Amino acid sequence: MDTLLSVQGLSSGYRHLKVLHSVSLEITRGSVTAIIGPNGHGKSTLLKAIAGLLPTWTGVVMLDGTALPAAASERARAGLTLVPQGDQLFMNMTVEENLLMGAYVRTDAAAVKRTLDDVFTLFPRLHERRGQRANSLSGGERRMVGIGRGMMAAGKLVMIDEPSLGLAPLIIEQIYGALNLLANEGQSILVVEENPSRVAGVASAFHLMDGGSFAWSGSAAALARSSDVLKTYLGG
Amino acid sequence: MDAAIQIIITGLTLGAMYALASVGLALTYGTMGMFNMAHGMFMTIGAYASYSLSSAFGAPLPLALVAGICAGAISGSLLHLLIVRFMLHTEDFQTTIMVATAGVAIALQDLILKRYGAYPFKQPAQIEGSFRLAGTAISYQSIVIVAMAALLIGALAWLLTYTKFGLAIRATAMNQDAAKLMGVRTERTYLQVIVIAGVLASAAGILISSLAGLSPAMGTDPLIRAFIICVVAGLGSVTGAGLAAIMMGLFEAAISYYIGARFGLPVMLGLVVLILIFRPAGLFGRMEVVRS
Amino acid sequence: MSQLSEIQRHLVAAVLFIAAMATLPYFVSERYLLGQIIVFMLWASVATQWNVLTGHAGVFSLGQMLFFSVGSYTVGMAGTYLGTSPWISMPVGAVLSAVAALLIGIACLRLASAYVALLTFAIVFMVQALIVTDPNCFTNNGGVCLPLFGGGNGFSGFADFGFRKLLKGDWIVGNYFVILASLTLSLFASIIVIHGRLGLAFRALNDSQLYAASRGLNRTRFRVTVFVITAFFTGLSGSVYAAHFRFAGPSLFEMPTLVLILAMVIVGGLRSTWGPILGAAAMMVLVEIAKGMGDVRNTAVGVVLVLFVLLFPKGIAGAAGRTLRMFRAQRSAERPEIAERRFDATKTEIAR
Amino acid sequence: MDEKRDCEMGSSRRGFLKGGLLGLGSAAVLATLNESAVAQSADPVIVGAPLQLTGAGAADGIEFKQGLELAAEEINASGGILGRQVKIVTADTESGGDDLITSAGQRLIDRDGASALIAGYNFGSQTALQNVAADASVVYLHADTARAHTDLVSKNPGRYWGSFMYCPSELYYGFAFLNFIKHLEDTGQLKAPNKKIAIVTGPLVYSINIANSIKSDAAKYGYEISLFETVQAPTTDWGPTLAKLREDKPGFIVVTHFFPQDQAQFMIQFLANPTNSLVYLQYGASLAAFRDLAGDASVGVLYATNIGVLSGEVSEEFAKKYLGRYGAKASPNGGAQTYEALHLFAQAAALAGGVGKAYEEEQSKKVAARLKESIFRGPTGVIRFDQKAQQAFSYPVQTKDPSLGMAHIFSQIKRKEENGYIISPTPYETAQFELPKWMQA
Repeated sequence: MDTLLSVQGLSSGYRHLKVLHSVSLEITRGSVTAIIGPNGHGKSTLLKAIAGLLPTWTGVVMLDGTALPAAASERARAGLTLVPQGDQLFMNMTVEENLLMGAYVRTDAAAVKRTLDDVFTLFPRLHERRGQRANSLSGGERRMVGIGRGMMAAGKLVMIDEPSLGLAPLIIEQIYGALNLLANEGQSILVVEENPSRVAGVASAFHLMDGGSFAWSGSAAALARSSDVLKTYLGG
Repeated sequence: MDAAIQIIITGLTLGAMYALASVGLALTYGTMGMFNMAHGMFMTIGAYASYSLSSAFGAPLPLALVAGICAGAISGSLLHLLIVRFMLHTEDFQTTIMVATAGVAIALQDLILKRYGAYPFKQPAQIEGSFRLAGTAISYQSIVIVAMAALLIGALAWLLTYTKFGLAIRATAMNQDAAKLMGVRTERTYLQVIVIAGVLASAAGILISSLAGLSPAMGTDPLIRAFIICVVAGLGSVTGAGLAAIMMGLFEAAISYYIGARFGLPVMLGLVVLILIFRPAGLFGRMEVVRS
Repeated sequence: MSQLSEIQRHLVAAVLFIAAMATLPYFVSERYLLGQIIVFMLWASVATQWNVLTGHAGVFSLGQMLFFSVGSYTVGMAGTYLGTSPWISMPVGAVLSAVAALLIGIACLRLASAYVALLTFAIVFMVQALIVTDPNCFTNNGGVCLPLFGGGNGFSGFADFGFRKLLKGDWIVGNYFVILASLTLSLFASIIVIHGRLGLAFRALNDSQLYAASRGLNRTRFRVTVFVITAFFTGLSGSVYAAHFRFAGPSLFEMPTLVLILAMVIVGGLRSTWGPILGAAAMMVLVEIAKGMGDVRNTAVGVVLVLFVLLFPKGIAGAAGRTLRMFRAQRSAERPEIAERRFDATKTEIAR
Repeated sequence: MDEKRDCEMGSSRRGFLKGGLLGLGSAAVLATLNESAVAQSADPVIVGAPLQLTGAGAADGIEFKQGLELAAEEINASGGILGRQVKIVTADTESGGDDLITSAGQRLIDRDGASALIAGYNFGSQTALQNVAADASVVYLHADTARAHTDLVSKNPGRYWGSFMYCPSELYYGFAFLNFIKHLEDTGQLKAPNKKIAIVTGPLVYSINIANSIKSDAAKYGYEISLFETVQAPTTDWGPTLAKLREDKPGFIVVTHFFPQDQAQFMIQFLANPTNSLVYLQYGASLAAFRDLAGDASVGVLYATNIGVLSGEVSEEFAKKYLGRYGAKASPNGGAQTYEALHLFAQAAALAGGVGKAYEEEQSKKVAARLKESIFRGPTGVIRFDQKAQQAFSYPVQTKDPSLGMAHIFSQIKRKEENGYIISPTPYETAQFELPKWMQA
């Protein structure tokens, strides 16, 4: 097993409020890992802490066996890509500018161009709207830009925060279709979803987060066996 | 007809100076939410640096200009490295930074007064003479002012639109966190922004002093105007600030001629107030960026 | 219960502070020093109101000196044109300031904070430009041309409080107590606003607009209310200023005055009840010390201001509060943290 | 006219005869007085100087400070005031309003122990320091050039006995200017194309009062005001105003907006396409800075001042000394004012038997009485006070005798490297009026 990301004993939070309590997590290269669980229990906080947007109170985050520096920009440069919740696009930039920002740290222009073509192939809609400003896009289109921008970094690990949040079922299908394609190409992905059913078909490893730590972890097969446990947490 | 040409010339000259003075301010506000009260001092420092070099060492004009602009860049980076950097992410940054930069401005203005005195020196960086256009005399200095402003603002616009460097600045302005996630070293971007503001302001200072002469307090009036232009434009809108400055220059010149010179500024300010009341985000601003 | 006692604590402190101030003239007889204490009290009052507005209501106004001037000009103009005693024109001045604030507030307080700052700034600048360039004599008294709003010289020499007649050489002591009274009103009003129901509403609004909206709190209406209240007391200070100096002129609108008072608010500590008073005192002392330094006066003031803001971003009150909290925390670590945690929890919940 | 009556009253023979103290270069007088004096005290005499050392008025404020320093050195060299050395203490009024000016003046008295206040000009209402001086019972000398002083002091002489304005008020600029251009035309030195006067004024009361005084009397001298424009400060681009002037084509252009930088730009831009008009600039053109900034465009400009360094021995010697000490960029016109005021004060105090103390009016009143009687010749002319208004008489508007009033001089710039040449009044003129090169004969 080739470990790509290793998180050990990570605690973090907002100002005086501790949200994460010593979380540990390992991600295998080329796999899709899902973090599931009810809202408000620290899933997004975990991604932000790993990405460096929130300070690490205790613990270590390692990528490819080396500890990451604290600053978010340096972690991004090291190959850690976060597609944040609510897209966080550059609203006054065009779709294409947003995508190019995703490739900000890359220097090989030809390779960037190839990734851009890949994104446009994956989301043809974005190609149509490449010159439009992000603030004029629909919710689904924004999500596509967000994911596309994440792809542009060609990072080692893409972390996607709630890709289905607030979207119509048809769009959700498209988004997950795209994630499947990415996963099939060998992209390592860490995805956060409230509802495990959406990610069940994509991910190979699952962690259930509750109260700022993992209450349950297991493989896709284990998940299928443990529907009772999940029900208590997710009320489903 | 003569009057109309004269108004346009005056309007463009004033507008060009205002634009240079305000674009940097708009950029700093737009990227870091900072009202830089020392922005006027960048102008003063640029003007005095260029004056000192060419009068004391007899440096040729272009060199003196470059020196003035460098002085602006240095002041900008020092302001960031010594002060702004430490305050940037603190609570109430918007108000505390005003006081801190005002403190810088008070001290710098005093130092310049001590070093140079209050005598209004002539700025050597200027070109004398004029030509006639349809009976109206146009000074070469006005042409230089408009050309230099167009050049610098054009360069900035190109930088912001077409380079990776500019893309990073705009990204930081729009969404600091997202910019970091793209690998943008935002702290460095802030430094770059203040340096750019320093460069533009010192260029503005050199041009303004070519008309008004040098004095330690020369930056005060342009600073106030620059603040107001930034409001009309919509805070943080860089192209808006440039356009608004030209419009305000033309407006002021026209009001001065048709209503009376003393009403040029107040009527324009009245318009600003009305514009804001009916278009709260300014002429070119975007609601979602600034609404609290 | 605890809310009430907090108000009471501050009110008691205010009474003690005012009482201490009232005894000063018995120890200080030097006119310059009394004059400087008077200036301190005037600016302390303006800074206190500014802090209520900016620190608590979240309205970043740069137009406070306009309201101050409305008060001053009312006294100046009534005294000059009608021979009115300031005892009559002072309350009028305060009311007119409040009216001006109502008009400006309705027009611009729905805007974002940065815009409010610059808009009020633009209004002040416009008024000043119109006043100083007015060449039309409203009266021409023996060759002294006086424009309607006083032009660049402003108004001077009009009727004062009347203590010069009453107390002769000690007239300044009479003035001292009138100005102390106006500071008292301003201080008490600020305590009542900050720690009373209005303050509660603002805390609710600041913590969560959503929550406040659900409770039917109208943000703009509250902001206008505080804008008007603070303008009233700022205008009162302005009218007292005019009666004390027998002067009302356009220098009041100028940038250095604005920066000085803003510095008082920030140095004292934004959002703290007593911060502006501490800040005003600190700035007065700083400027006074700097005056003794002669040539480097302004450089010193500027540098100290920068250092202060850098080292104590929360002002004197913030630094003192932190020391106090550390002290308390050592004795009983539990309480404040729980409160803080609860506060943060609501905030993050809403943020999601 | 009220003003006229005041002038005549002031110059009444009785008032003139009452005064009799002649100062012929005060150092000599003072030295003589000092010779016979036994030092009254080892403590120096503190003279407080509330000056605008920073802000918009700093350029002049610094000159005022230098003038005081130079005078104090000279006085001390000749034995001080009855054996006591003179020490100047300044306080910055920051080019601000009455609150700052009052506080500066009060500080000098209470903190520094000043026995008198001497200033050039300050902004504000120009009545603040008179009140400080009155409350503290000290003598206060200033050159505000302000009608406000005239009014204040003559209405309440009992309170303001110690306040003296050692120059005439700004209102005389109006009559003097009209008088002067009429004289030019009457004597055939100038043939203006018409009788139109265009006035451009600025945002300070000084500028506005002068503009208004020309406006209100123009008709009496046979002129009409064709344009009256108030500009903002600073005004760097004069396009719209010049467009109006070019349409108006007046015979005379008067700019009372007095900032030298703005005036320099006015001339440069005016000369790009001049009209056939005589150009008169208030105050700013008298400063070296104006000629520096305007260069060749300064040549031909007329200006006036009612307190400026004259020609002749006293004045030239002072100017040489001043420039030698403070550099070629210094302005003797500014420094001369406080310089002579301090000399005047020292002499009056010595004659009165010493300076007074603050809050003890007896001795200061004696000094004031001596001041009131003085006829003092300094670099800017003769200071003789109007007994009622305690302001210096203006020659030739108020008195026809040049030894009894401060000369209201008209100068014309002939070479950009040199101060303007005085062309009026007699006996101070050093050159004849020349038609500016942009005007048609």
